Amino acid sequence: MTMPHTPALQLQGIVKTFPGVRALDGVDFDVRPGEVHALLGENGAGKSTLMKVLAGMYQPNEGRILIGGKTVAIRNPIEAKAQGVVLIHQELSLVPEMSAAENIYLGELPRKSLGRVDWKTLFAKSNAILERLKCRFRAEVTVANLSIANQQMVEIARALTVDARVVVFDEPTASLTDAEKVVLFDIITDLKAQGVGIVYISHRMDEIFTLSDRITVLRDGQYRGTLDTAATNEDEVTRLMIGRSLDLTRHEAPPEFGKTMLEVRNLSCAPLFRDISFSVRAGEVVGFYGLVGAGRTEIAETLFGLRSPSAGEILVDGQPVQITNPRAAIALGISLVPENRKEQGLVLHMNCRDNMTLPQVQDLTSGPFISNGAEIAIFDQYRDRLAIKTPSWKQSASVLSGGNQQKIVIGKWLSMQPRVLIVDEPTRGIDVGSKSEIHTLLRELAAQGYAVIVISSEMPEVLRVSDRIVAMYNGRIMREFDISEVTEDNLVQAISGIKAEEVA
Amino acid sequence: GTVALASAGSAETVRIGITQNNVGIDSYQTTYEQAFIAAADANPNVEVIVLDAGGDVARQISQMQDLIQQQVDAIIIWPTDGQALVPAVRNAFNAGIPVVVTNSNIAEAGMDFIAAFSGPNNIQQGIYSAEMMCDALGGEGQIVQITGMPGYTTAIERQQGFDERLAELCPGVTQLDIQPGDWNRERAQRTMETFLTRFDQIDGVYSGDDNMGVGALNAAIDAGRAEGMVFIGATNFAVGYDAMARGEYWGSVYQSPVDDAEAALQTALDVLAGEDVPKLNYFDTPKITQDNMDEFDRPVF
Amino acid sequence: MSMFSNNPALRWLMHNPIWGFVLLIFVFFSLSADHFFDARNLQNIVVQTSTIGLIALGMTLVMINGNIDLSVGATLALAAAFAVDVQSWAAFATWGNWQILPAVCLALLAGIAMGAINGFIVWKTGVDAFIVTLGAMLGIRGLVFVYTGEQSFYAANFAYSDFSMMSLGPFPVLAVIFVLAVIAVHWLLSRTVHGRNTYAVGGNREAAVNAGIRVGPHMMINFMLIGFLAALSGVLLSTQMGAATPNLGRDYELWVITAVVLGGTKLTGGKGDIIGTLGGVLAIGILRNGMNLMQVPAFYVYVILGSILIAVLFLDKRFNRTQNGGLRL
Amino acid sequence: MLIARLKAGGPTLAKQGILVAFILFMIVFSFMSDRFMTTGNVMSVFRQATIVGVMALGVTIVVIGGNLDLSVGSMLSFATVLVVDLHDKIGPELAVPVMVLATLCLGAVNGFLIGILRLNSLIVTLGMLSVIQGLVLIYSGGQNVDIANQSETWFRVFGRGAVMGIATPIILFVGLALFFHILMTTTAFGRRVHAVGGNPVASVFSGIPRSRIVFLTYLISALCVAVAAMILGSRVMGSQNNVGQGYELQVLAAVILGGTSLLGGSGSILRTVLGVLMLAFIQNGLILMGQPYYTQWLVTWAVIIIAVWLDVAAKRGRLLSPIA
Ligand SMILES: Nc1ncnc2c1ncn2[C@@H]1O[C@H](COP(=O)(O)OP(=O)(O)OP(=O)(O)O)[C@@H](O)[C@H]1O
Ligand SMILES: Nc1ncnc2c1ncn2[C@@H]1O[C@H](COP(=O)(O)OP(=O)(O)OP(=O)(O)O)[C@@H](O)[C@H]1O
Ligand SMILES: [Mg+2]
Ligand SMILES: [Mg+2]
Repeated sequence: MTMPHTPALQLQGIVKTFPGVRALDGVDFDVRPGEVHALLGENGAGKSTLMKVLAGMYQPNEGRILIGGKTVAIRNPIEAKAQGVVLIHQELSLVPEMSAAENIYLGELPRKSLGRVDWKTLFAKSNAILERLKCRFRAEVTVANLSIANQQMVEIARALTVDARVVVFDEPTASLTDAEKVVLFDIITDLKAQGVGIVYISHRMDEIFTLSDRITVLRDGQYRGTLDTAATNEDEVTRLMIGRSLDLTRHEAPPEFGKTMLEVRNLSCAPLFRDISFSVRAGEVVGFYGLVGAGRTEIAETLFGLRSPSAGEILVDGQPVQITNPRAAIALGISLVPENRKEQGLVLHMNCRDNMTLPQVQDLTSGPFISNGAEIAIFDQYRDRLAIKTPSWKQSASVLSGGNQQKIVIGKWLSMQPRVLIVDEPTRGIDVGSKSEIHTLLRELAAQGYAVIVISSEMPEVLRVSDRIVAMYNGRIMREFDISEVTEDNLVQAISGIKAEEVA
Repeated sequence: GTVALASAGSAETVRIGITQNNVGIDSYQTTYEQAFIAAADANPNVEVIVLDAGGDVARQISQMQDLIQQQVDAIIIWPTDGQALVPAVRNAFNAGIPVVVTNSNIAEAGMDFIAAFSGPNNIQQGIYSAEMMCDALGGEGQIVQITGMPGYTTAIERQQGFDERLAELCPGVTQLDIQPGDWNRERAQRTMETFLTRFDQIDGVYSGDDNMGVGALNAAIDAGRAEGMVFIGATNFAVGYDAMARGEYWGSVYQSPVDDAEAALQTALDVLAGEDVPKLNYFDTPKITQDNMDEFDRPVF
Repeated sequence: MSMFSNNPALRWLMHNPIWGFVLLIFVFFSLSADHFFDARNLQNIVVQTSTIGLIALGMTLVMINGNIDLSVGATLALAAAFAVDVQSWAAFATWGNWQILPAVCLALLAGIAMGAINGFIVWKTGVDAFIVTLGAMLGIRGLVFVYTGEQSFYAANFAYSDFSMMSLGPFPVLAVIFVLAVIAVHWLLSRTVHGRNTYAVGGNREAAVNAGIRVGPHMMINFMLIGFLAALSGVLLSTQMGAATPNLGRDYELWVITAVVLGGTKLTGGKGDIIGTLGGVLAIGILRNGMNLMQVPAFYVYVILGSILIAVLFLDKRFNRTQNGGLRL
Repeated sequence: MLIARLKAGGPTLAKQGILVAFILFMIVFSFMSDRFMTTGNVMSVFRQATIVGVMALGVTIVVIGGNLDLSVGSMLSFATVLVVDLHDKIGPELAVPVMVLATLCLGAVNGFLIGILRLNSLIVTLGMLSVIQGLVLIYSGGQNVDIANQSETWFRVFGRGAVMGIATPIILFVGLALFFHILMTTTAFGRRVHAVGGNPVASVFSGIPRSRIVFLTYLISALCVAVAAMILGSRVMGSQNNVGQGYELQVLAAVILGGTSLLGGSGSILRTVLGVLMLAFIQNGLILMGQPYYTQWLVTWAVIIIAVWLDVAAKRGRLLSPIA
């Protein structure tokens, strides 16, 4: 590779260890002015850690950082910003009770005399940035009142507060709608044109291939190489990342399904969703597709007894049922793998086994005591079946990588032997390897006679796993597709609010 | 301060406010309050406002302010702290309201601002206890002392009277240690248990009141060492009286909350009536021992 | 609900239910207690409130910060002891009334120092502030007893206790100091960078760290502020007493926390304001004063205060029920 | 060097830090006072520790469940006054069950407000502290209560009896500690309490009846208070209205010393027992050395902070906190 520019920033031989983990093991990385450099790797490969070293949040054990050819020490985030290095965090890093403007300038509020905040300047500057981002809210609003997507935009707005040399986006699109993604990509292009170097981290190959100029791959904290995007393809990158290729074909629909396991008639929960009717049969995977905020999660929560519907009925096995709490749902054979694994799925500092057996621990007893053997048997079974990577059941769930955490949650619900399995965003933030494993798993489960509902915001995902797709927009079902009739175009139209009849 | 008030005291109703130390913390204070209200009810010319500071100085100061604000005819105060209430009493004085201090006295600096003090003489009680101790031990021995809640006037004065008198009267008696029992029987019991482990020979125990004294007695009985040990208390409680009757408890100081309350009210009324009241009205708190206990009624608390 | 949300005043009350409650009891006591609605009595209420109120100002800062300080009662006692005792030091014997000045300065410094110790320990050890200050609550009280030798101190100089009786025009000087402190802390919290960072640190500590706010020193400053305010409260209380007692301020931390929480400050940090806290301390002050005037028997006062605390918490939850996004958790 | 040690021995120290501190502490104290390590003293301190200890067991469970209980002190006053007062009125056979039931009712009120209405536990139990104190005073009219016939009642067995030379309070305490230890470590209930304290939302998503679990932790806490009241009432054979005042803080200090996290989800009954004993031995040891009682507060300050610090440091693998 020839080097047309001197890099804006270089990392050389970076080593970072945590107690018991060598998160980065001699990583080299550089960003040139005016390029988008994608950083790829499995969950836990060390991408975020590398960027935190860059942003001054971690001090590397070895290695050095060069900016504009000179070695610099970056001791804290403020110093990094002063050097023109800005990091947009993977997890939202906002203060909910404060205004958008204060969040954008957090840590660097403009001052007047006596340590007073210069509100005028603050709001003027913040509003200017938000306009540039085409946001439709003002900088005065409290962040807690913004949607997740808009909160993400506030996070991104931070990058524009300084004359940046390098901006790092760590999985910025995980909770953005497509429209907002377009704005974000415009901003990135804009920054690029101004000669800013961009580091872009994502697990979505399509984004990487549309946006990036070069791709660097990490694996287990080690540097695996840098590729020119134009000169490579998904398969090569995937092999570098996980050491094998992925089978990305759509599944063959099985010839027939069993009886209807779950039926929902005119279910409403104002103002979240209205008039929802659908059914799921044994052996079938029904995909729910829509934009973030379409109300899919709320339907799942209602089916699981976490919300009270305002109208409509739910039938399990043909019998109308009242589901007033998760226990009732579990008793009816419904399981829910929730959207947010850290907050809703796991007790983080509990060990893997205990997390997995949590919903049924009161049934795994011998006498008054929990039967250790029965618990370990369940854990072993699902660890093997789902290929969960953990040294032992005693490992605390908090130290597992995202993908493995997700598998623990799935294992937890599979071990309940449900008849209806609902999975909400099963692969959010999960690397391509694990993602494909989870997809295969969902298909296998259907083949074994489970009725499966998959909620997802990723079109490739619904297209790959579903037998039928329910398209939702703004709390309503717009249209139901059989997998054989669906195309990307009519699906996109359906979820954007265009009436089914018009499409048909 | 009394000059302006001579006229207030005739036949029409007088309003008297009282702020007490900490009602409910022990039976003495509760009985006092009941006796006070009963005495006031018995007198058709008296209307009382009864307040309790809950042991908190700041709250008592607020209550003094509230009483001054209501322009009562006289204030009776049971100070939570002898020093800290001086300015509050001075305020009342400046507002022309006579103040009667009850039960435990205010500090020297406040004496000019009060109309009278009515109550037991806590220092004298300490002295009595020291004399009984000396007597019981025959002038020789090793004793321990369990005091009341640290920092409270009554506790401090009793300890002071006891320590000074004992040193002077009985140099042959040594005090091994002094620890607080917080006016609490269980805590006194615990303190005594530690004393018993620590000292092989304990001849006598002086406790700041009988409630704690009985706690100490319990500890000694449980340790099998009560035999021959002299227990002296103060403020004779019913439990102390009974223990005395059983011969387990040597002596105490008899102090009736009913007398205390009635004396306070009467002093206030006398002041309001313009009578010439002496500054210090101690009511009698005699020694009570196994020998003379028949002369006293069993305390009601 | 919609009926309420149209009127801005009512909507404000919905978000600050404590002020509605203050209004309610104010009207109630005005109607039913003879001497309640009276300029002198209202002054008394403010003066009486100032003791807990000053500490509550500091507690609001510390709690918005996501911490808590249980040692304030002991700090108050320590400062009061210094303020009264130092006056009588031989070194200042010839200073006349000026001997009060070094005494008060030393007392305030002692408060700041106690706050600094708490803050430093929280910062460097990473032990939860609840635990650190629970320890300090015992330890500082121990210091008070070591220093005072279990005795009360009194100020020989009446000028000291006269200070508490002074008035600026119609306003008692203690009330004026309290009101000034309220304004100052409100200004600090809502207008200054330090104040805004206080919300940031409590609202999302990780975000504050990521943004480069020096969280440790920042928290230490707030602990020093509460130490200062607790000491100021102790000094003012000792001027009212002309004395200091080692047991001063027992259980104050509980009342202060109660007032601050009643005022709407979140125990987990990130949310709260001085207006609410002022409502909280006034609620407690008015209740105590009103119940004194109405002669509610002491035993019932405990029950009433405790029940009201729980009831206000319940109402607050009813009115501001936005958590969980409507999920039945 | 200490840091390196901590890193190397991290996991072990994290588990046993309190035990190590406790043993060191006992060794130091036995050098300072020759009375300290005598059987008589150790047994006497152990017995004194049982009241705080039994209550600390219940509070540990409440804290593991993610809440606090500051009302145990008042509740102890309530239960003790009730059982002692009823002893002479309806006899100990009835007084004990009536007291236990009444105390459980108070626990149920806590549990209802916190578990079911989801009000903040710190403030609710603070309010209950005041309410219950008032109830005690109203009930007793502010008078002390005493048992008239102290030497004959079988009620004395709880506080003053002994079985095979071991005092009954100690047997009760150790028995309850073992029972609750087993309950918390080996049963489904214990697992669920840990889960609810560790992540209440995830627990609900796992079908755990969160409200009921929290409710039960407060019932357990009240039950422990009732047992403590039997020991206290029987030991003293009487009661003052404020007898439990301040116990809530001693109990909390013991629980914290035992390394139970106030955030909920983790903690251990057996380590709480160590915390309880440590506090009791500090109190006792200093008095044996002839120190004034308030030095005990200073020492407790230092011990709490150092013990919890080492505990936290061992868990995170470095001595100083990462806070900038
Ligand atoms: N603060 C920490 N303490 C201990 N281990 C850590 C810490 N932060 C990260 N790790 C470990 O370092 C490794 C790299 O984590 P990192 O967050 O950098 O992964 P990532 O590549 O960003 O993954 P993802 O795609 O899931 O975001 C993981 O094994 C993780 O468990
Ligand atoms: N109208 C809205 N205004 C603000 N925030 C909203 C709105 N609708 C939804 N949100 C927020 O967006 C997030 C996702 O919404 P929701 O769970 O309802 O949608 P969904 O269809 O399940 O989408 P997904 O599962 O893809 O997140 C939630 O955190 C919700 O609070
Ligand atoms: Mg990452
Ligand atoms: Mg969703």
